[in-house]
Amino acid sequence: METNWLDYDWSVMLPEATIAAAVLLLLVIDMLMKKEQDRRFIGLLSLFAVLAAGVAVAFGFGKEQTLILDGSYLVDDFSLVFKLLILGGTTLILLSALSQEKSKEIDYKGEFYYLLLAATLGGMVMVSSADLITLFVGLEILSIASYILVGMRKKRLESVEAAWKYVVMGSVATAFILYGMSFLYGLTGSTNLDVVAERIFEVTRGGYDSFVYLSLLLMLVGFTFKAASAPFHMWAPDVYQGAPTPVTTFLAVVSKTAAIAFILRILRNAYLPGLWSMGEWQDVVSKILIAIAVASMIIGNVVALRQTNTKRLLAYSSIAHAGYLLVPLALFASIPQFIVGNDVFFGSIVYYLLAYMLMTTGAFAVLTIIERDRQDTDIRAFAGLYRRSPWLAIAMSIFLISLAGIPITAGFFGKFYILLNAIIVRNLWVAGIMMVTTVISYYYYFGIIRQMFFRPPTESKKISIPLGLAIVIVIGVIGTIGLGIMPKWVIEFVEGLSWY
Amino acid sequence: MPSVSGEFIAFFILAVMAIGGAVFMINFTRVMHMALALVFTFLSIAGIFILLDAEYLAMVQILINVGAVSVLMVFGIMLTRHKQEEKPKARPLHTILSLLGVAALFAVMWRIFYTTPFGGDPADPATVQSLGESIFKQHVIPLELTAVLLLVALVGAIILAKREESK
Amino acid sequence: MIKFAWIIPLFPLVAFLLLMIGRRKLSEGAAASIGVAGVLASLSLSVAVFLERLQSPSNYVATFDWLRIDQVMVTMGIEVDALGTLMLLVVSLVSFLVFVYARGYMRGDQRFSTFYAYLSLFAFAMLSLVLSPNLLQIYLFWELVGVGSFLLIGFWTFKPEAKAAAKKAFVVTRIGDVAFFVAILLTFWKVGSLELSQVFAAVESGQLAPEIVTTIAILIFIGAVGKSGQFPLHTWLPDAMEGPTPVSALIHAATMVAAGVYLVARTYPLFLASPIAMDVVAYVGVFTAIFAATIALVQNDIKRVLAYSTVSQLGYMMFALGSAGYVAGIFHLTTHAFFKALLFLAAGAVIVSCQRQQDIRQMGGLWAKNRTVGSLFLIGALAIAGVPPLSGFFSKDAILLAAYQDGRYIVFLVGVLAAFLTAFYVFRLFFLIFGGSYRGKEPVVSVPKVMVWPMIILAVFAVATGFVNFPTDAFANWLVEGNGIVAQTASTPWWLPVGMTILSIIGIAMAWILYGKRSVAVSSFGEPGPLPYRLLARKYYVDEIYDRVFVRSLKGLGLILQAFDRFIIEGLVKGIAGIISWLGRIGSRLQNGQAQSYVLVSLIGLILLVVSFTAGRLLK
Amino acid sequence: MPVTSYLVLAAILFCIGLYGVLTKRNAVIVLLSIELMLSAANINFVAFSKYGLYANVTGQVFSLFSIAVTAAEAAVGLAILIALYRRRGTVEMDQFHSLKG
Repeated sequence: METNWLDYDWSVMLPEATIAAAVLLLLVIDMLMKKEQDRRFIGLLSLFAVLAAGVAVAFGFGKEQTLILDGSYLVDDFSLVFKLLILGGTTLILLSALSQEKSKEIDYKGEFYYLLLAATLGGMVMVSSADLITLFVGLEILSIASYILVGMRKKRLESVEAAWKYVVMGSVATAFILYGMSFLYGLTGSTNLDVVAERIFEVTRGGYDSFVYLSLLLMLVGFTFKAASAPFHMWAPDVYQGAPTPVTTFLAVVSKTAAIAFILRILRNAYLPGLWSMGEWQDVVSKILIAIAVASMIIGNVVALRQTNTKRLLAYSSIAHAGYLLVPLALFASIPQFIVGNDVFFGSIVYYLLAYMLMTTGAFAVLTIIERDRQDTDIRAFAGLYRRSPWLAIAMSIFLISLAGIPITAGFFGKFYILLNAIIVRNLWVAGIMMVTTVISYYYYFGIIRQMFFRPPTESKKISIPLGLAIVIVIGVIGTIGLGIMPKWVIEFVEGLSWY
Repeated sequence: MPSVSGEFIAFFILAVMAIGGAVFMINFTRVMHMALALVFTFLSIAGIFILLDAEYLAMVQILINVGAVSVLMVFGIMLTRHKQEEKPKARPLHTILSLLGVAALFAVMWRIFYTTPFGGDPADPATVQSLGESIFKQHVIPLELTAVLLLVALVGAIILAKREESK
Repeated sequence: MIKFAWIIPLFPLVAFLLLMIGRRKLSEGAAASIGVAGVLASLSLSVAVFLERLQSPSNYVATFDWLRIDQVMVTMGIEVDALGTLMLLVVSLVSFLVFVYARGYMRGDQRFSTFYAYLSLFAFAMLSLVLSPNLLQIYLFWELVGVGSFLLIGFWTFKPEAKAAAKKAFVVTRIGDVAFFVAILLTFWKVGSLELSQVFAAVESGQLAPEIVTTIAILIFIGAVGKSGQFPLHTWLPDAMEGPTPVSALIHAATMVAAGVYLVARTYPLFLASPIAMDVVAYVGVFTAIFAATIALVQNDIKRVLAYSTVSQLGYMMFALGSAGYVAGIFHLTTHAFFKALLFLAAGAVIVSCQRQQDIRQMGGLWAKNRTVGSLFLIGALAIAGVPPLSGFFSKDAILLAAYQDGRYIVFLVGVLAAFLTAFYVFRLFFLIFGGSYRGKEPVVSVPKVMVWPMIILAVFAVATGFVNFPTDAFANWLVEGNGIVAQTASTPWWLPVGMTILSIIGIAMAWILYGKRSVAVSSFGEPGPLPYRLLARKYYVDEIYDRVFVRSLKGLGLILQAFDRFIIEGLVKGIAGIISWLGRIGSRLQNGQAQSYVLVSLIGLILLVVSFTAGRLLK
Repeated sequence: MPVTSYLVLAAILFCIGLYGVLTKRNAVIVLLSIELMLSAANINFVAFSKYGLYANVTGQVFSLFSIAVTAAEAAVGLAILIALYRRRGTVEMDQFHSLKG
């Protein structure tokens, strides 16, 4: 007999409920407040909500997998880990945004916070669902909130233009995803990923494999948009440059994390079981993903060489990182006993995402300080930073070195770990391309380092570092170095989780 | 199979209307005409829904896509410079590549549809009741989330579109 | 004491941190004291470890588990073996002396404390490198050493050449580093471990196919080529001379550049197992030795002469290793560290006394003005020229002997020729600086005392270290004991040392005739101007023959090789960089700001994916 | 009446919508073209919910959600366009290119 929906264990939704309640509460508070009142506490409240949700998520580890309403909501270790990543990234972004109250970076303070929380909620829903409808709605909450966030600084043309490009291309991507999902539904008659997986196996045998691939490819176009990887990567530089810096950080870190989780969830839960046993996965899907990953690495790193704007440069860098992240995803099913090897591959994805989050938020936090100081995001704004604020310059160097993948940093180890994955499955040429593009990337990261250390400063005024940004930078530095020296803690934790 | 049945005739007429609206949208030069042509297409799609035993959806389609979205877009056109005409295109390469790309995509899909046709009997028509049960029981979480989403979109649209007062 | 070897690198690390924190507040004296104290502590402990290792010839290994990757445990820790102990001693000793010397050399520099901080960082990385027990750890510190080198080459940020040189050093050595990294990955793949001991065991048991061993060995060697400035990745090393002279002495002569040689020696069982790899090492090494020695003939910058000399001497060490001369290579590494550091420090003293002038055409006659520096330079020059009984004589002999005994006669002959050239160019340098009369414009100033006595100590070592392996083979036996590498202890044929000595003396004599006596061209090199054929031309007819037939042709060769170096090798690098940047330009052009173009690119991408990967399935 | 006909209709509409997105210069029409693409997906859902391999009501549910969600998306898109129009004074797609490179 059907379970009554009240019988489910709704308590596992506490993190999402917290965030959703915070969104509504802050929205109401913001509307009731007078225009000139200080809205700083809204930021603090949202920070508090995110931290509370994080605690709630952390308590979820080690429990049984919980499924509500046929997978429209699913709590397993996978979702918990990704939720932690999303909430962690949001925390860092809120911290950096909080100390910007006085600057003109964000014109609409109250809205910024609850929209950010709403986007976070969307991301959390995305990672915690095994149903296409819920996935789609989560994706759209994230997307729509992001569109608005990008355009919030509407007095500036580039912000609005970025929002426009983002909304147009994002909607096209949504259309592709939805169209792909419609075929998936048509083949399987269900939106539940487990059912889909079962039936994909049957219909692939039944001769409908071309439809399976069609649905996959259409969705992949959309996925690559969300993760900012080739071929749908071109929005990223424009949007990253135009958006307010905290929002750019959000897109680069949280949005990408959610997108990777989304891709992982759909590919692994829906397609992999059906296609793997027939060898189709290795023959086709794996190769497509590798092509996407390789194209992203090459495009991101090569075009970044030409950039003079730091935000654009970091955008291309994030395209390249999306490529690196797709490598384990593409390879994880290529070994015969893939279920055994899985935890290694997931470990490397999660580790890399964590490292990426720390170094990217750190780098953007430094960029925010520079932007406040110089009203400029060109890399020239970094000139002589070492003379003006040596610690800031050193912190930025650590982030850049980590982004470039040079030891002893989290970024190096993340790449090393992914390379080992490629080697375990004997895919040497992917490893080769990864190495070559990494070497190319040294050049542009060092362009910024050169500015900081080798160029004379254009002014000698001291740079003030607000508390929130300082905290973010310190967390970033400690995390980047600490994870580089002791990757063991994270990796053993991640590999100890149950991935099925 | 393709004996001429009532359903086929209805489908044929609606399909021609839908495609015709879309093609006119591409070919018209005045912006307002394009929008109206697309309204025609949306209406035909509602007709297709009825043909597929989805009367409730047809109503939603008319209410939202025709009634709300299209009207919104018409407002959008009025608020901006609506008298504009499409100028002759100055980007031949872009247009040709677009045409080729879209044609290739369509060719692939066409080919797939006709090489592996779907079999199976039509399902029983879904009643509004079964629709409601599915939404409010099985998909109650996305439903609630959609509420949040609409709220976010509402607030966001207000924030973005409201005129900032001059200082 | 050996148990505490892991503390050795930590002293400079602590010094580094203290110096970084107190960078602004510390006086020059305090900063120098902190830096010197750090390496002095390392030196004392290194000596203690060395003495203990002398008595108990067993390796000490201490590791802890760092990470498990797919059932493989990666550890971190230290391993103290004979080679490591020796390196510890050499690195900490030279570091200590250079640290003291820098107190005088860097006096008055705005970023004095930062300089010491970077030096300490480098010392930390280098000392950690020689203690590493596995490939990954070696790689980590290998990179950190490179970072230290980068920071120090570009230390004088106001000099555009220094900035360019730092960048170049970073990029060029990176090519080698990547190869090394690939070697590590390949090893991990094939052996399933990164521990050196397990890798060697796998090689020994034949678990690795010969071609794999060869590939890994050659990749490791490419890493060493980058770090040790071997052909064709040597181009960064002469440019690196833009850094302060103490840096050149410590990093680009004595320690870091020797890390490549150290790496080959550390992974020697891999090379021994692959004759092809040995050939590659030997030929690349000997080619570099002669190639760089020829270019050194035509340089006019005092430090660039020494830089090419370093490249050449490192080539010696490499071809020694490639000729199964494990001991000879390490021996030369040790002696070279001392005499080349001495030469650089003396060159630094010359530069200081000539008021930062580095062009040897603007020097001359300094012997009379500063006899101490002159005699110290002379000791270094004699040592590198291979005059007995200085250290260079013994180690160079050992190398040539190794090549001879290994049956590599061509390598041997080229090595002999390079030895002759070495004597020639180094004494050319000596006579141009110290002989004749002063040609500079600025008055000569005195050199601070604090710079002199580190040189004296180095001079003692440059003279004496040769005797550790003579008359007995004590050094050789100690070095190879227990590590399975056979030391060649066969007796030296009498003609080799005698012949080499005579050859060195001829080289010195020729340099004296041409540059000391000032009988031929005083005009500079590279500008073949009309020679002053005066009456003397007839008188010194012999000299003219020498000059025309021998020296000119060599000089011509040197110039050709220099051009080759500058245009072909660097041109290749520039060409690749050009292609990449051209690709970047195209990518950047595509990013034209039009949202519709972006969507079109994605659509084309989708179509391409369909066509290339699923065409067979979608369109059957 | 096979499902293929519906699929082809949807594919045609999807492609026309895509072509509109790629080539139309007026930004409002671009938004409308996107709506057309999304409607094509909805036709698929509804067609599959009647004629699919495992036909059931879920397809209609999905398309209900998608209509609601995409309407919200269109509203936000238009709001952004209005804001952009205020800054830029035009709604021609090829005029929005201050960010590039």
